[in-house]
Amino acid sequence: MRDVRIVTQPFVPGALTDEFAKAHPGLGGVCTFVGEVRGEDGVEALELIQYPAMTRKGMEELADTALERFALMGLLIVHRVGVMGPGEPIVCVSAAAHHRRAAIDAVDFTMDYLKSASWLWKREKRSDGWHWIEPRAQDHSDLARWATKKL
Amino acid sequence: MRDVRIVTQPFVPGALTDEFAKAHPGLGGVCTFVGEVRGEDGVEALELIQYPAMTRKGMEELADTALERFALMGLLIVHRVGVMGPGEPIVCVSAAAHHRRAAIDAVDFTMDYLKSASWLWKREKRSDGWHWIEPRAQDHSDLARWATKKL
Amino acid sequence: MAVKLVFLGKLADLAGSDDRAIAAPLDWAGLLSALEPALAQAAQDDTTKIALNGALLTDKAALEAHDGDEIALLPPVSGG
Amino acid sequence: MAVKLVFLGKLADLAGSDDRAIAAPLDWAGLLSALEPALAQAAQDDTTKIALNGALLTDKAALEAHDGDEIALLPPVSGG
Repeated sequence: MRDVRIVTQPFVPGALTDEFAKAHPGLGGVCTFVGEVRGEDGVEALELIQYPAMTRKGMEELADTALERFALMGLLIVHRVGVMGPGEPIVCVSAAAHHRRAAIDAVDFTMDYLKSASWLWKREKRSDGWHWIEPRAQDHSDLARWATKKL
Repeated sequence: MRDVRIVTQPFVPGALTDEFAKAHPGLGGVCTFVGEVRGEDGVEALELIQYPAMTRKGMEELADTALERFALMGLLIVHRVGVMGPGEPIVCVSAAAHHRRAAIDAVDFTMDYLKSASWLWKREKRSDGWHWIEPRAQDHSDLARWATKKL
Repeated sequence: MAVKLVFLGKLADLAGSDDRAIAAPLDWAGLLSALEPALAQAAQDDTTKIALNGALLTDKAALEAHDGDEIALLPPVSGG
Repeated sequence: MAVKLVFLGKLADLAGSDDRAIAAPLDWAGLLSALEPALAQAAQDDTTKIALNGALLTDKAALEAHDGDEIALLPPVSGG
């Protein structure tokens, strides 16, 4: 089951992941990653801007790629957009599989692509106002792992 | 925060992981793996037997190792013992970290060790009665990954 | 008879709004001449992608937009 | 004046119970002679570990148990 949601309001990861696990009877394991807004470096708020014509479609294509590449029963991507504060969940990815390695690798893969190749633009609010966030070199090395790694 | 629990009753993973995440303000991400009893191959029930003098202590030592090896803020291990049925969660491991790679790797590492090196003995009930489960060769290759892999 | 231009990320700051309407039909030269110099320069930057109705253009110069189309100017993504 | 023997996994099936009490003090030879032949053979198997009060013995032959001690016979673990 592919379940991709872009949400504009706070979400509770545990409720989503329990529901996702229940939707896959016979599974061996579920791996989940939840990312939250870090409050470090004086960040007061974060804004993620989507482009509705592309953002959700891109995530659905990513989910399809992960479902093809790993032996998954299902993949859940929930991504928050809009303005959010420190401690609030931004993203929740869950992969259900018969075997744990597939579930863990699929989450690792999906997060690397979500964090670096999603059609999302980010800015942070600090005491002196809003600042756009530029792409990080780390993102590119994260993606490079999946081009060469044998799975 | 190290939180190791051996439980004899069913548990709800999402409730545990939401609570665990809340206990670590400032985190960047939480990775979680939940393993469930598979009903395949005609398995009607699974029993995990612990040895109270060693099982919990072994898991606490494993948690300490993971906390030292990865840049974690906290690690939660909840392991069910006793008799359980298909679809019931057996194990839940959550790692909270500032950065996602540490959280994902720590869960991968901890699960490999829990599945192969815990002081637990397992038997499965099929239509013809209970059968003890022998160790799998896969378990040893899982552990070998962590001896050589640079992290 | 208009094309909708959408500005993402910091390009919205540069444009002063998230979107605007300009006259159709529109090709690449027409788009550049319709934009303020700073926006036109940003549009030509290799790191800026152009999408027509949600589909990325592999060759910006091949842009052909008609009435009702939506053109997006996409600066580098900063990740989720 | 007893030592508690604990049998884990399939060794409990072999022993017919999870635990039993035997006379203290007890060394390795004494343990083997106190066990039925099948259990004694299992105890000597390289894959069977012996723990004294929750601590694994690196050398089974060095076993020295006294009144109140607990000896566990641990077959290979099958994982969580």
